[in-house]
Amino acid sequence: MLRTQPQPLVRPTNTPLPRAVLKFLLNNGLLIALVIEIAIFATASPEIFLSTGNLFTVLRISATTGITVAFYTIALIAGQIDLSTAQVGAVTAVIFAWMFAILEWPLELSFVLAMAFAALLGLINSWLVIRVKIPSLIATLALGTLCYGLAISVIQSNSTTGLIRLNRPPLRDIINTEIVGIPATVILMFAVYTIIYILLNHTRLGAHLYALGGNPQAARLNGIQDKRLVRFALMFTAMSAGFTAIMIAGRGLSAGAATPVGGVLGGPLVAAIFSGVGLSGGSGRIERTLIGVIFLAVLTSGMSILNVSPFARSMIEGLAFVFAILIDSVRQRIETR
Amino acid sequence: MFIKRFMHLLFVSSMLLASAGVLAQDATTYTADEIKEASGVEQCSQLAELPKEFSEDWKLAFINPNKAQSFWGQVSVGMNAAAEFYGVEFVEMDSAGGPDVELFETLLLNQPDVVGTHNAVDYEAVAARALDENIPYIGFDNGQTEYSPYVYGIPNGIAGEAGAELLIEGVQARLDTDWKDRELFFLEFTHNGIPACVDRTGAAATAFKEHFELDDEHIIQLDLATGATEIEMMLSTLTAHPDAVFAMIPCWDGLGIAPYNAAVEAGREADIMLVTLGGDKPPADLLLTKPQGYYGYIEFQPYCEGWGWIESALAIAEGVRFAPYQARRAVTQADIEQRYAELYGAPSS
Amino acid sequence: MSNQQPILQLRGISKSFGFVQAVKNVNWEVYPGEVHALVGDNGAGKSTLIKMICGALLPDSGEILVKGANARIAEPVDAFRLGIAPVYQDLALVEGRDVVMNMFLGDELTHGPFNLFLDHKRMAIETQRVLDEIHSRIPNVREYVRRLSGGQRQAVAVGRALIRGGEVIIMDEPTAALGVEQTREVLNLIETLRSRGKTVIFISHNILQVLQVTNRISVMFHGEMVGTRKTSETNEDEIVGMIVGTKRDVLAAQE
Amino acid sequence: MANSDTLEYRNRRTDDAQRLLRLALDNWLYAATILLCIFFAFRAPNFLTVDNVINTLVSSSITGIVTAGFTIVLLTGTIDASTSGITALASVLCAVMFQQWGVPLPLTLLLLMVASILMGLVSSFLIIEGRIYSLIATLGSSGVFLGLSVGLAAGQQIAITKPELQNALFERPLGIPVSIWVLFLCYLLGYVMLNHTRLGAHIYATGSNYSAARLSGIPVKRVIRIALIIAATTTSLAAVLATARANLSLLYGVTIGGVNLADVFTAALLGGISLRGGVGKIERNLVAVLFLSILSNGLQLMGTAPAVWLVIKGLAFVGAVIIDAVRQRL
Repeated sequence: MLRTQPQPLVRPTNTPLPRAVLKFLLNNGLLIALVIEIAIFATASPEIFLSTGNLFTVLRISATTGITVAFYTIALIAGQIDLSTAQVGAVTAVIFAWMFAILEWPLELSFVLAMAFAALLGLINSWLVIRVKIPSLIATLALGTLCYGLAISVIQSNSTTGLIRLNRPPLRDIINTEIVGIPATVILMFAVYTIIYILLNHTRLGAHLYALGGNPQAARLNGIQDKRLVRFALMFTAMSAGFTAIMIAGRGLSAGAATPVGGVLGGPLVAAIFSGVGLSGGSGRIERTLIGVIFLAVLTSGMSILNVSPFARSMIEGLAFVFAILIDSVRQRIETR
Repeated sequence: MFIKRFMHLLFVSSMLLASAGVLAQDATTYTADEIKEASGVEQCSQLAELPKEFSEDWKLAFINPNKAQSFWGQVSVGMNAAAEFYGVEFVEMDSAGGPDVELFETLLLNQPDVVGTHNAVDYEAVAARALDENIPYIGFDNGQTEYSPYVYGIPNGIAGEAGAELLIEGVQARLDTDWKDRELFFLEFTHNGIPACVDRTGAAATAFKEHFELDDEHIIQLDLATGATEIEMMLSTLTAHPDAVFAMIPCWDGLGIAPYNAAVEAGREADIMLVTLGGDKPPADLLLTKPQGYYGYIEFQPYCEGWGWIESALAIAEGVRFAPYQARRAVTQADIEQRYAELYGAPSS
Repeated sequence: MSNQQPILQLRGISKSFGFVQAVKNVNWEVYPGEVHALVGDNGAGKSTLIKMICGALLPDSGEILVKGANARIAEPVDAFRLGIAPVYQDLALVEGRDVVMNMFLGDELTHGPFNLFLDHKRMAIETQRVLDEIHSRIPNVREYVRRLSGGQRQAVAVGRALIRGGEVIIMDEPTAALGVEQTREVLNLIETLRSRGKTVIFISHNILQVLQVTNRISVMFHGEMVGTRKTSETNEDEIVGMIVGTKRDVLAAQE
Repeated sequence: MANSDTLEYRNRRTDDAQRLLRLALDNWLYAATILLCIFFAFRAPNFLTVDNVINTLVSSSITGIVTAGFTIVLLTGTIDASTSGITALASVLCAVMFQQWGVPLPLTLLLLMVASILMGLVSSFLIIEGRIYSLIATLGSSGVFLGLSVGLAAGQQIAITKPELQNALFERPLGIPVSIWVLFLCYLLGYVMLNHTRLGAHIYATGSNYSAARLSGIPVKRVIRIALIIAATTTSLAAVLATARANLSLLYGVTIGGVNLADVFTAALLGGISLRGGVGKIERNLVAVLFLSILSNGLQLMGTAPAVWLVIKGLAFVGAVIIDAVRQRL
């Protein structure tokens, strides 16, 4: 009947049982799918798949895309689609690598300047959206093209291999740090999701983001500062893309123009499909995004462990995708009825 | 000249790699003929004389970058065939185009004795991880790093130079006849986001440029990373130089064949000469049809390269000397029938 | 009534869009506690006038006085602060959010350190209180707005106006798209608001409804305020005449 | 009296100025394309040669053909992101049927047409019956098509050595390559269909107001289905051209004569097609495709460094987007 809200007041208590079960299944369809998925892989390869080491592999893969996708969900909730994450990420990582590895500036300085640069790109995106009044999808696509060009220019003037190597000592150690045996990046990812969960559900900022995405006109008429929210969303998406790209480059010891931070069809759509936002904004739950990210990471790791044939692999990926969107579509249809 | 350098490199690296090796050889080792026979139509050459009884039950592990691509699909087939032949356990994973560095952690859980990945974007980090764990790492293709002493596969620079050598042969013949007194350009089809391509075609460009003493203006790099298609770039280049002739080397076969056909479509087939790198079945099929300007290819033989990786990994485990993979077999229109028959049997039509 | 101080007073308000003068030198008074209708044909300037009162548009000239004091209303927030709460024709509700979040849209209650966190509990209680006050029949304050009926939505929008401390509730064509039953609900709602001592500005096309619930009626014609009548002293014919402009010359002569 | 006269006069003059400005902004793409041509004619050697004109058109043909179908779908307010899946599957199907099974070329093309209809139906089923947002639904179907193509090709590229396909591509009726004929034919058919048939009127109506169109008796679902089938057909056609040119089946993960969704998106947006549907002209999109093609062609002829023209293209895109935003606000 209605979607679970994070707080428990005034909830209907008289829902009939079968309906409650259906509601539960649909609301938690993704979680159930994740459990089934884990069960299948665990049966097929118990000793490797179920080990702690692989658990961390799955979580590390999740963290790689998860942080950007989390901020992506925020932007989508506010009704903004950012198609420039891959290119913004690439150019940020390349500029970081240039400062850190070529100019040999200190790590902290290079990092802060690179992040400031990413923030600037986010600001340009939001300027195009707010001042020039271009839909975010188009504005970010345009800026993305420009960023890719910048990334290639910086690489080509500093390297002949298409990559800038990043093997100055402190970086790899910092990225591979473990805290009580858990990789720092994994802890960071969970921290990011927790903070965003609180932000979206328990702060005014979150309430305003949902309102802006749900009905921008209404939000404006009720005194919500829409411009500030758009700026916030796009700036943080750009910064998270930059951060993730630096992380990936640091772990891979080199930065290139193809640093994968969810291209046009990657991160944005994962966020859109799994969180349940759709692409028009106003709804969507961050915890679903997290489950979706982990679901995909388990799929990657499981199929790699089982050495699934490429044919089966692309079929399974395609079908899992279609299945996930079908479930979500049924859920939304039942909800709006 | 560069052949000499190559042989030198070959020798030095063999000696280095075999420093802990056992030089003795007895009847209990496999012979080159046995390997040739076991690898079927590919007839791979033996890289290491491995004993028929291993000192331990070795376990090898490899992350294939993308088995959906025909080259890597063949590498996988060759690896599995070799592992079966030698009777060792082989763990294979497929990162399907994604980064290897995370999956590598899971690969290590199998407690392999020797590991490897494609030397793609994040291989240095993978090699560094293997070094942390004290497991020998053999990167597949491309250079050397401070994290692993083992070099395996087609060194991209050498492959590019081999391609240039073949192309020089073809172009020289044309320059003596119908290309006499024509302005000659070298076209390098590459992708600046892929380090292997930069190395490969870059080396080819340098070798070609030195041989014909061309200036920089006559070396044109057509870079896929710009977002333009290779066809678009080819056609623009053709019109920019309406009277010139072009020698072309692409990073992989398809990247050269498409622009070649675009040039045919533009009516300039007589002005181009192509040598490709890779030499899988599709380019072999095309070379059989004898296109005017498709001189030949450098055959990488992915099946044998995969087979050889297993041999080299076992050699490291056993402490036996192994020779570098020899991937510089040039195939031209002159000998394509013979080579095709060896590999794939008689052509269908 | 005329000896009372107007709660809302407009003096010489004008507004042009390009070369079209939408509102021409309007003077208008609304008194506390009354239900005051604003009627006029399409394009007569009602919406433009209301938007200026609500802070969605800035007038070119003239001044707005609230409770006798000169007010500058540049943003919707300014209007709220002065006790002017509009209920827009499209209601400005976010369909994908529940009743509570819509009630407090843009003005959420917070608690905790630095008032950082939303006070979901208090907002729900307040929502329930206001809905009870206006006799609304919404079974569950956690219901999504998209699943409410037209009348229920109207109640949410009016409830929001009350929660934001609205003393002057401006209802823009609240019955335009509603059925018979729901229309009655809205008219009852207006009645309830009057009994709570609120001032209501009621914009409508429907003269019968206007005659039914209002105290006074003002008519706009071609951007001008052509006159105000006490509901008890006028009839349908006169108002319709004023709306279509046939009484205009007569009125001009009178003034 | 005189007063109001001057006012009216002034009005008319501002109106004229405004109309002129609007005219300029509405047609800025045409103007920019012409200016670009003039610039390159002076600065880029060999730009204004018959060969270069033909080559520029040939190199824009594949992106152009895909954009035509993509545009028609966008006009219905639907986004079709299945381009890469359709390209891969159509190319592999073409290679398998024509080369491996020995199906004659005309029959191959006919069967491909049937396959395109099926692919369009899969996407439209997900969108219409599954009620899934089109961009997401078509990404899903694209994944399935990719999987099928990988399976059909058994992980191998297929070389096409039978000469008929490529000979057909290399034909030059009236001295103009076949791919250019196909490109213009697609846009001509698209133009006539959109502007002079009921289907065209229905497509615009569906895109500009879905529910209004439905209520006025337009079979909106069928319109969307047909649009998706048209897009699948044009994309398959482009895939056949690309396959013929490469002599190889296109393969997942490998770009050959690549059909790039981002390029198609860029051209469509540059051509002024709204993502919400109902707004835009297909002929403008052809010009947009040519604009992009001329830009990279001219920059290459001028010998500009590749990294520089990437940045120039990016700046041109941002500029185009800003101009378009200004235009829409007037």
